[in-house]
Amino acid sequence: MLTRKTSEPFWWLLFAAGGMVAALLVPVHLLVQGLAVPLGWTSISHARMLALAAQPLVKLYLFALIALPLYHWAHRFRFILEDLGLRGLRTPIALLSYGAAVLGTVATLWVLWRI
Amino acid sequence: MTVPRVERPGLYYPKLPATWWLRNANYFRFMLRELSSVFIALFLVVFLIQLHRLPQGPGAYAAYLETLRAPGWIIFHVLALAFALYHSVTWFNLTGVVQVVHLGERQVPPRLVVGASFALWAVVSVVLLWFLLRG
Amino acid sequence: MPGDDGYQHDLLVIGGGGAGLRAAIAAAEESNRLSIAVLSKVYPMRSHTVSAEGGTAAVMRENDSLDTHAKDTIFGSDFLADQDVVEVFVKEAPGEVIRLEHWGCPWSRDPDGRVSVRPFGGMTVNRTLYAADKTGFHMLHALFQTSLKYERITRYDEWFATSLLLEDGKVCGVTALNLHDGQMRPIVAKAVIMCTGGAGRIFPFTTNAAIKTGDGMALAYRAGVALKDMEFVQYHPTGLPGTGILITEAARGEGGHLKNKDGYRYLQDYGLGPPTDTPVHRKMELGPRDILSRCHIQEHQKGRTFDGPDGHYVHLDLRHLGEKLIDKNLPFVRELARNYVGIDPVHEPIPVRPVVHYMMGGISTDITGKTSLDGLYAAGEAACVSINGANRLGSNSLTELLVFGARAGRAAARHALERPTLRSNPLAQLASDERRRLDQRFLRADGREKIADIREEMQKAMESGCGIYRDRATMEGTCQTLRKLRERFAHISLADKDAIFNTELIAALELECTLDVAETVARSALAREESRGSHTRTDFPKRDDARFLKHSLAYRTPDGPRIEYLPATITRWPPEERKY
Amino acid sequence: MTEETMTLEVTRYRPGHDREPRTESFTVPYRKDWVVLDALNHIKDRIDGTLSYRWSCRMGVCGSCGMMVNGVPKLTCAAFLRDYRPGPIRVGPLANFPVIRDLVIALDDFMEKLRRVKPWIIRAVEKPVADGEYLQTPAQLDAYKQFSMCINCMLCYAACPVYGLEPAFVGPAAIALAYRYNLDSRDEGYRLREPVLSEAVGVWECTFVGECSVVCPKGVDPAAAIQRSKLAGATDWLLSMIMPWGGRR
Repeated sequence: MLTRKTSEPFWWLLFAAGGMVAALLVPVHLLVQGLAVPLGWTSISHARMLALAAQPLVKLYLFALIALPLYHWAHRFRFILEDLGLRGLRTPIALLSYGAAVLGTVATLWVLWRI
Repeated sequence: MTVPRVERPGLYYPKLPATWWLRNANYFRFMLRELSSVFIALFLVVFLIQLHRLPQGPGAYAAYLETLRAPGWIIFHVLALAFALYHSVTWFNLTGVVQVVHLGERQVPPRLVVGASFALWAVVSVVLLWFLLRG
Repeated sequence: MPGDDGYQHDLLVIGGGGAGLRAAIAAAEESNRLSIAVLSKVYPMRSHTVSAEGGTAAVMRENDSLDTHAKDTIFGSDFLADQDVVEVFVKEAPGEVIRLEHWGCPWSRDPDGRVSVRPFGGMTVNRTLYAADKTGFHMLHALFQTSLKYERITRYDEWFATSLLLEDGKVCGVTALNLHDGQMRPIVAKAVIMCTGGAGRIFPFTTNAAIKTGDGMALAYRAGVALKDMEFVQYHPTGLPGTGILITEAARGEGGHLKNKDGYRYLQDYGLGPPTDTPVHRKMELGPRDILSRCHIQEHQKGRTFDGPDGHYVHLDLRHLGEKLIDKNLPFVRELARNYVGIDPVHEPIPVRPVVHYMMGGISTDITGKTSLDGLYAAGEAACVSINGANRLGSNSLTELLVFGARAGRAAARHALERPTLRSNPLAQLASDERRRLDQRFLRADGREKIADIREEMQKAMESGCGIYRDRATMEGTCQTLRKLRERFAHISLADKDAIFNTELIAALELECTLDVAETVARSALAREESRGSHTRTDFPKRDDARFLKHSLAYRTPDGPRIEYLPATITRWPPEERKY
Repeated sequence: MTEETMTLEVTRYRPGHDREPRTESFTVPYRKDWVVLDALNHIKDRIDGTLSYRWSCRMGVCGSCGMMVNGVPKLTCAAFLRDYRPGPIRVGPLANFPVIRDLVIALDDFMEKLRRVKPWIIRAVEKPVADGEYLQTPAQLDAYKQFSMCINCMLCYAACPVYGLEPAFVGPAAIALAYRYNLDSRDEGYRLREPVLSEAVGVWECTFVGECSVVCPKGVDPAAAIQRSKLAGATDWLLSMIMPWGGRR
């Protein structure tokens, strides 16, 4: 396992990458998939979605889009809890947060694999 | 990991309460900024489930889309979009401070770096929007 | 921090400003066998060196020479500087500023990477190195941070030295009060260096920080050491009205103009002309400080200054320099003017008036920083090694604290190495005696006098008697007032009886020091019946080399200072009329 | 004629007598050119000589007089009464520090941390003084100048919730000064400072609240120094992982 000294830069790099991906890409996806499609302003057919998602390059894109911001979340969530005074539980909080992100990564890989 | 502080007698050691972030507007905005990551992550989980429904056929996929039409989900997505935008704005403002860009010997002023980040965001968003909506 | 075996060192520096830190580092480099301590009533980076702005003088360029720097300094001093000391000073100056560069001081640079130099008042060439207009701040922090790498330098931060300990006529340490616990302790040392700065706070209107109360001068004076040339008090011509905050001479070095209320560059009426657009060395605004301050008063007497709620003032106009130059070389001037008088010098002229700035006099030392008391050394503004004479040139004081801080550090280190180890046991008794003296004096007394009242009256008396222009009658009045205040001080009452961080007790101790120092200033000034440099008497308007080409020495007696004299050393520059 | 006045609510703490700080109100004359420090001096000289606080240069450069003014860390020599009218003004000791007495805080913790980050020029070989200065272009000077402006006033620590929660955190000013030397073209000490900055309570502890840079009276921007140190540390780590020679630079 990574020691604390070397693991911090590792998680921080993932956090930074995730933050950048989230800042650049997430708003548009949210607008289209979260609001435009459900409210009927536009529609994307199942066939087109499936065709798109089956392409390897798009899969790579989707992987980055979903997995990296999970580390961004994990990092910030960990420090929110610490900043709220849960310093005594630092190690379990870190394990839980980053663990969830790793799980999410595995899940993303599995979902994309099956498409 | 936390090293307990040795307290000297006579001194008064103030304790920072867990509600410190309600003490000033900047702290509160910081907390909102950090909280944005939760909404972004939740949206991505929703998206992941949507992708999971994709190979299960048009029926399952449509059913899932139908769930997202519920007012609760709409409210969630409005909120999430607001947080996502807040994240983007704060992120680009801050990266301008963190990332030192040099042109030759001179440092590019952070304001220019920030401006360039926002321009990049706009271009990427437009391209993405065109790609998603063209069919 | 000190161990259980007490507070024993080879070398003790009192004061953690530029001179004190330079001395401590010099001693640490002189020998790695020495235990060195720096004791200061404030954390070192709070010392007043931090407020110096304009720069530090040293011969750095091909168009300059040691002789010119020496001559400018001696001429500026109105021939009261000791010329052998000045020669050593200018010779060692370049090495010292380079050493500071090696220690990280962020000197402003020329495009080719060399340290930049700017013009300064009374200098014939550009020889003032600078770090924008925060030179003192950067020098102090570079020295302080560099001092941190020497593990053998122990610090006593926020300790106040209350007396020198003597044994068989030799200095063997101090008694000092630790502000944090209120305890008085003896700190034993084979050599003590006083680097406690000046005493501008004997005046009401000064650029000096609150801490500049002449503590080290008073301690040495009480131990029998003479205070030399105390009558010479420098007024800086450009302070902000009201607060007395310094607007650096560099503002004029960069090309700023002094204008009266008619917008006229009045200095041309006082033999400093002709006015030119670009600054000319030693002319107009680049004249020496004593002359410029007198011009201001005369201009006021002609009714050509502005009148404000904080007294008369003139304008320092920087507008023609442009925003770019001001932001590059004078950013602190802009910051101070904006914050404290609400004026942006890019668009408006800054109101300025003369303000007490520097004590040329101080603890009398020889060329190595040694005093007449065995084991006691001094450097910086607290000392008078006699390079400044009757008027210091701007930017020589930062250099002085480097050159003579280092010299005192080395000399004291050698002295400490030669001296046998001292025993601290009998000294503990002395410390408890000192504690008892303070308690009786301040904490148990049921007096009626307030610190602030005595301080204000002292300051008023000093301003009226020992200002820019002086005469016998008012100075005699000042001397009498100071005597009376001394009696009143005996009846002082403190509200604060606590031990921990008792700043009122410190204020009382400081006040006692300022009273001692103020008296030496007034009595030395009264005795000097001539006008020389910063000491200008309306009843003796001419310089009198026949009677007064000599240093005054003020010795303590129960009835006030006794004044003696010591001839000034003249080597290669015979006195001549001082004209710019 | 009645004089205009203002009320100061000052935090008092008397060690050995008070178990925790309390507030005391003082009425002082209002002058438009007075700063909070002038009002405190008025209290000390004329109303209550027992009030304890630090001050010295009263021109914003010695760093002594930092206090909480209405809950915000400020240099009291630069906080004008006129900006807080009609009052009252709350004046307290800097937050997050142990209080020695009244408005005086203990800063030995910072002094120790400052020494630990080695804020001095480190070189493999020192140039003899006789060989003159190290050359440094104005651009090389500009690279670190901003971070050399720190006056150690401690306002950044008082603004930092991370320091409030974790006193072992090296903190804004000390990291900014370490960064200042790392950026100096004359310095070769990066490798020696790196372990302090990358330790458990070094740069990684910072969550970039950013308030340190907001309250800094000298425009140092310690938050930027910390984030850039993280970036440098992470880049180093990455190189050490993927490069056969371990990414030494």
